[in-house]
This record gives sequence, C-alpha cells and structure tokens, in this order.
Amino acid sequence: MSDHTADGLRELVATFLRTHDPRGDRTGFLRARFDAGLAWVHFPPGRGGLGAPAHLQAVVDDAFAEAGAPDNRPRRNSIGLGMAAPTLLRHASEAQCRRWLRPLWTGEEVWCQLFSEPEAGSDLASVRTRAVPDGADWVVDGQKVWTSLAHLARWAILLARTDPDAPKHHGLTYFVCDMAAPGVRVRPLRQATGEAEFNEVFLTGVRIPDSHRVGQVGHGWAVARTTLMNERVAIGGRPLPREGGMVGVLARLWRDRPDLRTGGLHEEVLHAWVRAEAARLAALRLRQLVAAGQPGPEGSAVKLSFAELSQRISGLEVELRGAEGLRHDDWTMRRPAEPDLLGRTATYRYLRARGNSIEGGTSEILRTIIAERVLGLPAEPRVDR
Amino acid sequence: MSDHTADGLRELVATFLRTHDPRGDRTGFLRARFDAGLAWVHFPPGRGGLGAPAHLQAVVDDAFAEAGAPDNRPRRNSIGLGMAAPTLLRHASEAQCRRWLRPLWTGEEVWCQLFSEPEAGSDLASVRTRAVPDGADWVVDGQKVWTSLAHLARWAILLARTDPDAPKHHGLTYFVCDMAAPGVRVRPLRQATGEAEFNEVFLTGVRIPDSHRVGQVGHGWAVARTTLMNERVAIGGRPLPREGGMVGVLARLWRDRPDLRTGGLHEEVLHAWVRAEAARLAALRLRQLVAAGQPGPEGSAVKLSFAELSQRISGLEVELRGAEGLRHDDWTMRRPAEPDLLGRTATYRYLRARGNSIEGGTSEILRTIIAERVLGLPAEPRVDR
Amino acid sequence: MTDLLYDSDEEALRGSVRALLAAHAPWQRVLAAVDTGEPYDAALWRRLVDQVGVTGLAVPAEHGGAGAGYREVAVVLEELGRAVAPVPFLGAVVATRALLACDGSALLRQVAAAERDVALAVGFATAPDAAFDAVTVGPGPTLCGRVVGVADTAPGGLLLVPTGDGLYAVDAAEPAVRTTPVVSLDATRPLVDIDFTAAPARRLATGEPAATAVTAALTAGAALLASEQLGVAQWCLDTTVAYVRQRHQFGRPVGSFQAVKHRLADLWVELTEARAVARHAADRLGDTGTEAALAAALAQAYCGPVAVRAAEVCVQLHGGLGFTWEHPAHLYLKRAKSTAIAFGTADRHRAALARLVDLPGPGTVDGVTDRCTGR
Amino acid sequence: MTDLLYDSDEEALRGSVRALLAAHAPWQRVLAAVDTGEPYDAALWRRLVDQVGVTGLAVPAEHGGAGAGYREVAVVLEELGRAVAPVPFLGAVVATRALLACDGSALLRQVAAAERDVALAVGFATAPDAAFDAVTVGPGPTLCGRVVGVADTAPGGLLLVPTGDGLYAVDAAEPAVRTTPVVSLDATRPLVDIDFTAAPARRLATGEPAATAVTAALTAGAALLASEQLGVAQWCLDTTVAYVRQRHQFGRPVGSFQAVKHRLADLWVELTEARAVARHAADRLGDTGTEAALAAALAQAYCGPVAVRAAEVCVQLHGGLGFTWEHPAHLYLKRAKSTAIAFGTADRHRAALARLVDLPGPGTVDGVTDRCTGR
Repeated sequence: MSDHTADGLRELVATFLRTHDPRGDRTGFLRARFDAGLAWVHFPPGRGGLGAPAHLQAVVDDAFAEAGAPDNRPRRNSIGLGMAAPTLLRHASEAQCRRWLRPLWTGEEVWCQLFSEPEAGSDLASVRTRAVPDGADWVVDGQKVWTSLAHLARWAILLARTDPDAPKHHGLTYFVCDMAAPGVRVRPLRQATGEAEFNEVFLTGVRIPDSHRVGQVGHGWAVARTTLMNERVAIGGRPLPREGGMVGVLARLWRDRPDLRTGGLHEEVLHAWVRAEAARLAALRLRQLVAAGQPGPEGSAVKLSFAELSQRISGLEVELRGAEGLRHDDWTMRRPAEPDLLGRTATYRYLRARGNSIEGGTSEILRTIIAERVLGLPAEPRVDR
Repeated sequence: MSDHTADGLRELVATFLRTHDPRGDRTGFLRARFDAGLAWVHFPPGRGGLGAPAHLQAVVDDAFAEAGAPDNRPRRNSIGLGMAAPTLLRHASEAQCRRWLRPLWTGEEVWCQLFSEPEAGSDLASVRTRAVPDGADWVVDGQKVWTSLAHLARWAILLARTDPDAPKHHGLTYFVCDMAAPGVRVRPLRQATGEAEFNEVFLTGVRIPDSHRVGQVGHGWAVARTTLMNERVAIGGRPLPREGGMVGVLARLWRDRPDLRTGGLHEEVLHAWVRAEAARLAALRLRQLVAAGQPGPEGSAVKLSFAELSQRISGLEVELRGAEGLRHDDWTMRRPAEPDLLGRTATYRYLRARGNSIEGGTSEILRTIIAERVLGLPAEPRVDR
Repeated sequence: MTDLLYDSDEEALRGSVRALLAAHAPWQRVLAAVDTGEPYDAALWRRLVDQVGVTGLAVPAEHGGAGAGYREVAVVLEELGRAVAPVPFLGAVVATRALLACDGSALLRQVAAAERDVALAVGFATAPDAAFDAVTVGPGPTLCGRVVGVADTAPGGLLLVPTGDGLYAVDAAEPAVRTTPVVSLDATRPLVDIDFTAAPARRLATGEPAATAVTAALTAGAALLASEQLGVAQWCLDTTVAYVRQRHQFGRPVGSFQAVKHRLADLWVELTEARAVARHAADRLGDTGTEAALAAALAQAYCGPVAVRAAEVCVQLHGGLGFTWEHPAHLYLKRAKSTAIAFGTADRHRAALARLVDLPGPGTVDGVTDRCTGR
Repeated sequence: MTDLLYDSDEEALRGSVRALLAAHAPWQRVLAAVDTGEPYDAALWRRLVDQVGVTGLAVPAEHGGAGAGYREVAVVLEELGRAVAPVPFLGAVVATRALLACDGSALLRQVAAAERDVALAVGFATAPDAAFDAVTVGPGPTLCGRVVGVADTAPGGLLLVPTGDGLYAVDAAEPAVRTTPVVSLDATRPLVDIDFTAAPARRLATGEPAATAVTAALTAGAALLASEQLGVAQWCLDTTVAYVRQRHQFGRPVGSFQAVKHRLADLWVELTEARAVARHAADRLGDTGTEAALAAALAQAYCGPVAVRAAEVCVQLHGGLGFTWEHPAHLYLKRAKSTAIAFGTADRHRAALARLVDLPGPGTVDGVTDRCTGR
C-alpha cells in the first residue's frame, strides 16, 4: 500500500492540509485529522489510523508541525495517549473505541489511571478496590493513589477486584470510570518537592455501567498488562540530541561558571557526561531497532538508566552550585500538570528525580523483569499464589 | 586475680624469661611458654592460657617480642590457630585438647580445614563427604576443595555427613583427620594468579578413629559454626597504622611517580584513601569495643570492606601504572603458604584480591548475615529444609 | 590513641537529649513548623539550653561552661540529626569555638550561659580553607558588605564577622544590619542573607590570630557536622529497616527480598565506618596541629556522602510513601543533602586531604603525557 | 545519522567468524596455549586471513582489500573478544589504518593480502594524543631507541615506527631490531619490548601527515577496541547467566536469588549501552573531523570499565570456580583489565572528551576558592 511509505504519508498530509486550515478551529482541525487516519497512523482505519508502521508517525507529525498545525497537547494527556489508548485499541469493543478514542486523541477528554493503591505498591495485582455487580452497573469502593492528572481527567482506566475468592491475578476486572460520577473524590497528594502532581482518589459507591467494562470479568490483569507494557516502553518525543536532557543543564552550568569548578567535580561531571551520552545512544539504538521492526527489551534499560542518571546528575548539580545549592525557590503547594524539570532550581530537579526510580515501576521491579524476561533467570520462590 | 592485668602479665613474662633463654631451642622454648599459660592467655589454665581477658594477649606478645623470643610462626598455621584451636577448646574432650593443642600452638603441627566441597560452595551445610562407622573407626569418602595448607598440614578439621537421611543441618559430624592417613590425596588447585595456594583433597576409604570425633554424632554443624564464627572474626596482627595496608602501596606509588599522575586518577586515589582510612578506623573501633568487653558485629563490616577495598585499590594501581600495569612477573605455578600481597606486582595483587570476596564466606553471604543477624531482616523463604 | 567509643557519661547525655527530643520534637511537629514558615523551635532550643546545658558543653569551666568537650557535643549533634531538630546548636558551637580561640572571655561567659545567641556570619557552605573578602572594614570600626546563606542566626543574637583584616562582633539587632530570610533546601535549618551597611562593630582579633580562630571554628564545624550526619543516616537506616520488616509485597515482607537486604547491609557497613570516622573527628578536635584538620576533612569527605546515600535509600525503599510530603523521609533527605554542602563539599575536603597527606594532583596537564608513550 | 544496528552482511560475517572460532579456538585450546608460552595461534590467524579475509576488510578495493569498513572490523573484534582469541588482528587493523593515511600503497596491497604482518611499534597503552620521542632518527635513515610493551608484532613482520619527525617502516627481521618478550598480564596477547640500534628504515611520512596518520591509527584502535571489550563483556554475562541458572545453592538455582538477578540486570543495562557506544564508535570512524575522535574517546571512557566489571562479576558469581586456573574466567578478566589500559585508560579518554566537548577543568586551584565564601 503506497500510503505506507514516508512519501505516501507526506502526500496524504499535503492533501489534507489543502482542505483544512491549520490556523482555523483547533478542535475541528484535530477531529478531522483523526477522521482522516492521520492521528496515530499505526492504529487501524476508522480509529484514527491507517494501519501503517509505527515509525512513520514521525513523518506525519513533522509534516503537520511544518505547516504550523496545532498538536493535541500530548504532555497534558500522557496517560490517555500512552497507556489508555493502546489498551482500548487491543481490548475494548467497537462501540467503546468509537466513544472514547477520538476525544482522547484530540485532547478534549483527558484520562488518568486508577491502578496503584496504598497497600499494593509494586505488587499491583494485589489491588483491594472492590467492584460489586448491581443490575446493569458495578458499584465500586476503594482507594487509589499516585494518580497524576486525576484533577483534570474526564475518564480513568480502573483496575478493581470483582472476585475476592479467586487467586490474586484472576479476580480482577478492568473498567473505564467517569471521573465526574458521584462518589469520586480527588485529593491532592503533596510530594517531597512541596507540590502535588499526584492525587489520592477515593471511590465510594461509584456506579460504573457494565458497558464501561473493558475485557471480560476476571480478565483485568491481562488487560492491565497491556497498559503497563505501554507504560514501560519508552515512547514520545524525538530522539534527544547530545546534551539534550538534564546533562545539558549540568554541562552548560559548568561552562558558564568557571568559578564553580573543582578538580573533583570535574571528574564527576565527565563521568556523568559519559554515562548520559552512552544512555542516549542506547535509546537511539532502541529507536532504530523499533524502526527496523526488531523491537528489543532495551526499553527497560533506557528507563533504568534515565532514573539513575537524572538522580545522579541533579544531585551533582546541587553540589556543584555549592552555596547556591542550599537555596530552593518555593515550597508552597502547586498543582502542575507535569513536573517542570528544566525550569526550576537544581534542588527541585534533585528532589523530583527521586521519584523517577519509583513511578511507573520501581527500579527494583525493572531489574527483576530484566533478569527474568531478558536474561531468563529463574523466578524467586513465590509465596503469594 | 593480679595476673589478669597488663602489669601482672608483664611480670609473669619477665619471670618466665629469667628461666628460659629466648635464644635457645625454639621448640623447647615455645613448649615451655605454652605450659606456663603464656601461649593464648584467654585459654584456660592447663591449655596454654590463664583465663585472662583476650585483649591482654597483645601485652604478652609485645613482651616476648621485645625480649627477642621466637614466635610460633602464626601465618604458617593460621587455620590451626585461628579456627581449629577455638573449636577444640569449646567442643573437644580433655584428652583431645591435651593431644592437640600444644603442638598446634607451638607450630610443630600445622592444621588445615576440610569443609568446602565443589558442589557445596556457600551452602556449606550441604556437604556430601560421607563418614560410615566401622568398628571403632569411621570410614570417610569424598572430595574437599579450597584447602589451604593441606600440603603442609599434619591434621585437618573435617566436616562429614554421617546421616544422609536427616535434614541437611542435622546429619553432619565433626572429625579431626590425620593428613598422613592412607587414602588422603592432596592435589594442588591452581588459581587465577597462576600459583596454587589451595588444594583439592580426595578422601578414599580414610579411617578415622572414633576418638578423633569432636562433639556428638550429628552435631557437626553446631561445632562447625564455632569454626566459621572464628573465621569471620577479624583477628590477628596489630591495628594497622594509617596507610598500613594496600592503600599504602598505592599512596607511595603516587608520591614516588609524578609521571603517572592524572587529574582523573587523582580523584580515584583520594576516594580510595578516604575509604581505606574509614575502614581502618572502623577496624580500630571494633578492637576498642572488643577490648572494652563489648564485641559487636562490626567484624563483618571489616571483612566486607577489606575485600572491596583490596579489589578496588589493586585495580586502580594497575591502571595507574599504565603501560607497566600490562606486565606481570611470572605465571609459573608456585606453592606459597600464603599470598604475597605486598611483594609482587600490581597485577598479582589485582588478581589475588578477586579471591577476597569469595574465600572465608563470600561477600554475598556476609551481606545476608548482616541483614539477618544485625539488622533483624527476615530470612528468605527457604526451600531446602 | 584516638578513643572511638562512647563512655557512660556520653551515653547518659545521649539518653537525656533523646528523651527530650522524643517528648518535644517528634517529626510531626518539625514538619508542621516547616509549613508555618517559623522553622526554628525556640521553645525546644530553650529546653536544650536550660535542661541539658548544650551551649556550655564545650566551654571550659573558667569561662562559665561545663568543660565537657567536643566528644559530648558530637553526641548531642547525633541526636539532633536523628530528629532533624530545628535548633541552632551547630552554629552556636562553631561561633563559640571562634570566641574560644580569640579570648572573648566576657562574651564566652554570656554564650556559655545562653544569655546570648551567637553565630559566625559566613555562608553555611564555607569550608575551613576559605578566604574572606565579602565584608570590608571602615572607620569606627564599621562593617560593609553582604554575606549570603548564613545558618543559625537569631534575631537579637551576636554575629561574629570574619573580614580580610580581622574578626569582628556585630549586634544583629543593629539597624545597619539587615537580615533577609532565604528559602532553604533544608527548611529545618533556615538561612539568611545579611547586609552590613556601616554596621558598628567590635574588633575581636586581627591578622593571624583572627584567621586561626575562624579556621578553628570552621574545622570544628566540619568535624562535628559528621556526627549530625551520622544521626541522620542512623535514623534513615533504622526507619527503613523497621518499614521493610512490616511492609509486605508479593506475600512477603519487603525486607526478606535479597536485593533489599544487601542494600541495607551495605548501608550498615557504611554507617559502621562513618561512626568511627565521626568519633575520630570529634576526638581529635582537642589536638593542635594538622591532626584535627585531617580528621575533619576525612569526616566531611566520608560522612556527608554516607548521609545522602542513607536518605536516598530511605526514600527509595519506602516506595511512593517516602516521596510524600506527609512522610518525614524528605526532611532527612533535604537535611542530608544540605549538610553535604555545609562547611565545604566532599570534593573540597578530598582536595584538603590531598594537601594534608601529601597526595598532590598532577602538576600540569602535559606532565602526564610520558606514560602513554610506554616509557 | 549514526547507524547503531548490525546489517545482514555484518551478521553473516559474525556467523562465519564465530563458527570458525568455535571449531578452532575453544577456550581449552587458548588456555593450553598460554601454558606453552606460545600464546599466538598462527594456524587460527591463517584461517581468519584465508577464510574470512580479515586483513583486507577495511582496505579499499583499489588497494587490494575487501572495501568493507570498520563496522565489519568491529564485528570481527566482538567475536575475537568473545573467544579471547590469541590472534594479532587488532594490531594489524591499527597499523593498516596508519598505512592508509600515508599512502603506503604497495605495502597496503601486501598487508591486505596478508603477505606481510604489520604492527605499529608503540606501546599497547599508547593513547591517540600521545607524543613520540622514544625513537630517534639517524642518517640513512636509521632508527635508535626502545619501545616497550608493543602488542601484535610478528617475527618476520613489518614495524611502523613513529618518531619525533615522522613515521618509518622497519623490517622486524633486521639484526638491528631486537625483540624481547614480556610477561604480559593478558597472556593471550603477548607484548614485546623492541630495541632499535641503528636499524635501517624507510620513511613513510613526515611532519603533520605522519602525526595525522599515527593519531588516526590510534583513534581507530581506541574506537575498535570497544567492540572487542563488548565481546569480552558479552561472554562474561552469557557465561555467568548460564552458570547461575544451573548452579544450585540452598536448594535453589543461584540465579533465583534477587541480589544476583539485580546485579546481572545492571550488567545487562551496561552492556546495552556499551553496544550502542561501540557501534557508534565504529560507525564514526569513517568521519573526518572531531566526531571520530569524540566517539573513540567515549568508547574507551565507557566500554573499558564495563568489560572489567563484567569480568569481575563473572569471577565473583562463579564463586571459587571462577578463581581457578582451569576455568576460563581469568582469561577474560586479564583481557578486560589489559584492554582498559590499551590505547589509554578511561580517565585519559575522559580528559580527551573534556577538550573535545568543551568541559574544561578548573584553571587553577585558587580559582575555586570563591564559591566557599558564599558569594
């Protein structure tokens, strides 16, 4: 199919742009782009895509960006785009996809994720939130935590226990929860940085129609694995240029401030630079593998290294700043949609980076996954099944 | 008891020296010193000691050294003095102690240890060497490994399985094996350094009289724990002065060879120096605790740090030497009684140091012991009892 | 020989400080104070002064102190670190050390009796080998200049101000002294910037004696801070051990997972060494000569990073909980990271050690070329 | 953009080299050769030359080579590292790179066809930015001097000798060339010291072109060595994983213990990055300008330490077995540690990076004082 080449796609975008003004109504433009299959080209036709290879998305995005077209503010709806959408695509019904995918992609409806619970932690399958059938509805009670975007979200993907007597991985069901429904209470969760990116969500007698169930009853863990797999894949953004991430902040500071330099910190800066550049090349190689249709497990390595590097580099920056490193900008509680890693002080970066090895799968869990799934090492003796 | 003060002991030594010529017959002198209770003063009277506090041993050793008296060549019989003797003292019969302790201490009889087996590794309690009763004897068959001094030793402490049907920690018995007995074959075990400090020992139908059994049948693990505990206690030698160990070799090289210095290696040398000095002070604090009658678990920390530091420092020395670090002295097989850590090349130190985190309990086993016995963390689920 | 243990008096002192802090400075109270913007706990400070006499501990009896010593001060700091207690004790000890070195007898008596708070007006990040040119001396004498990031100042307290030509005492209440609060990384230890605009001052010492007094004070700060860091690290280890023993995941206590156990075992080893290093530094402060400087540099080269690692492990092994504002782990993380800069970063102290133990850096970049020719 | 993957030709090349090494250079044979004191395997080298054509891989077709490139050379080196194969390939590649840069056309053809072995007569530890003054040029020209620790020389081979004023070719068989074997840490890569006593030489280049040729050769060595290191590290990881899967302790596979799993996971992450770095370095060797130098410096700053760690982990997780002479782990440990020095240690390459990416060190020791005054 000729559409499935870079040139074919560029041509499709050009055709689309001839009949749709990129400077006109934002929502209308995005809806039309979705309907034309130019939203996520690897999705099937009718669901915002063309069934094209995923790596060609960049071609389409570039062409739209060149034309000055509006984007769908992807960072404001990262859970929806990165995790909910691929899960819906794989497990939801036709009607569900029709209802949810378009406003999700256009950004009209923001999504959040109700998986984590205070007691569950890394052991996600041990969720205690209950969903009990009641007529055509389910009634949900429980508490979720670490929910980013909950205060902005219209919908949530929700994992709840529907059979408390089944083995822990088999009693779960996957739902889409209306965040505007009665009984949903969102409370900001303040973190070490002083701000509250995340929320606690209390669910009290929340009614979810059975039509909002995704996948079969009791198959929630399988559906959730699709979500989690997508969480762990390093997606989004372009390949970073050299010094593109936090190491760039450090390198520029080093260049701009000869007064801060010492021989000892010089070595640490160089070590950090080397590790960051190695991690960047590994991420680039991962992209090349994906683009060549040979996706490998290197995404786990990328996430592990990112967490370690962001922590090490920000910690080093605080020390390099010396007296300035003792000063913070502001402890008052804020409600950012996403962390402002490059805009605030080094101390903010340092504190926020501590979360990188916890959120989206702790570094410990990632190492175990690598050891078992990549290296084929045997699982530990399990006592919980 | 007035003997049990430093002054009292100095007086005892002085009295002893008036009737025993320190320049005379070496063996005779050492035997007499043993009989006078001045061998290991914390052993009971009649077994080479006086029942005095252990930390006063240094006073006695100093006094003999000042007088130019011969020592018992402790490094040549480290297993006997450090591990066999305390075990015999605690678990052996009166007759056994009478037979073995004096020639052990005087160095007339060297001892070795037959615990490790190729299959057992860190899991010492899983030894397979069998001892089967036959009249007043036991007949022993099996293979032991990592036996230092086996080629020089007259006696061995031996752990063997006497009940293959009992749970693994309960089927073991502890013996003293005559290394000159028929059926004992010693084969050098060459190691990465090219030399053979250790041996494999093959036991084929070796007869051990029941009178050489230490402790009850089936209680071998409890007896062996005394041996292992003593292995892990950092004994011997005087407190190190600053730069007393391998770090001193590195520091002197750095001072003597300005041509080798780089900024990067400077930082690594300083890091190593700091860590070595911290470890030295921790070892010193451990001694002070022991001397104050408050022995703590810090010995495990000392062994862990020693292994890590000796590896790191020797590795750094090889790099610092650069082109010289590519050169070794000799790969021919030697049979040293102990490693020559300070006399040979940096490459030798580097290779030999790899063994420090394996021999006498791997660093992994030590960390687990610290976590469970010092920090009180729960054991892992066990599948082998 | 250096004595690295705690004697019974020291253990008794630890007991009373710990009891006082447990009763009056639980972490919930410390955290609440952070949110009010009034981080220092004046009532707690008063109790420590009145009931334990902390300000006089290292002041000789002839100057009205308890004549104990820095080993005891270090024990108090271990406990204050363990509680991230918001009191200006460390600053008081440092300033008092400067007074001791330059014969401020009358002032000393006031300070020992805690009639006046006192602080050394230098940035908290200042290392013992720093130079001082931020404040200049005018006629009067009066002082002009700006010192930023000063810890442990009190509104009506006394400021000891090092300048290029001497050490001066200034009353912080003077109108010519303006104090501006800083948003500090460690909110339990507030910092201020201080502007002197022709502030009337009293000269305490000049030339070499002044420089010696300031160096001695900062050396004491670096040496003793190690005990605070040890206390911080010990709390982090203890709290994490307790948490992973009771927290279950995958049907097991988290503390039964080997990777968790080994990480905590490694941390315990580091703490074992940090304790020896910190005790050594406190013990050597009585010495003259380079031994005190060497022990202090070692202490900050070693103990600062240990405290930071301990706090980072504490946050990590508490999972999401350790990242919340409601859990005290972040207070310890911020305290640890701040102290890693206070009195000079570890790399700076390693550089000091290089001078003290004769391990010089490469002379020139070209000096290293030879080794690569294989000659 | 840099291509970090392996194409199908490269995978095919890997397959044939691996098969050849599996058949003719199992580790038992390598270890046995070490004990004979004849470490290089001439028969194996002949097979690689004849069957795979390794010496011509990076030589353009017009000079009689295969005209492949350094990406292919890197793949061969991965496999040679994986087998700790005792053949002088790396040295040949490096010397050939020097010939390519200074128009040694006739020599190139001989070398590409493997009619002559060739080596660059510099110490194996020599970094790309080194200076050369060990050998001086006399009339004739003739060479005098001593070069120590040279790798990959062959008895009848050609030596390319950098001197202060140019690059010279000398026949190693000349009586005025004396070659003394060295006991090398890595016995699978013998080193020699070479004395030139008025050895007749042929000038290949002088001045800037000579310096450029030698730098290009050493840069290629540093860049390509990373692939050998990657191969060493990969063997260590694979072998250790296989071992801990089958070795049981405490009734469980050792590989089921979490601390073991996490250590190997970390090592796998490092290898994932080392592979990208090594591919990048091989890919950039075609560039002119600083990109090749930068990629080579990065490669040695990163991959050398990874290989050493991999070998150290391999020894450790094999327990006592990994420490014995009879197990091949020590061959890899010695290879890894030696390569961490070859073409310059990691710290030296970090210093090179500092220049290449503009991250200069502190100008003077005093230049850093200011930060500690808090200003």
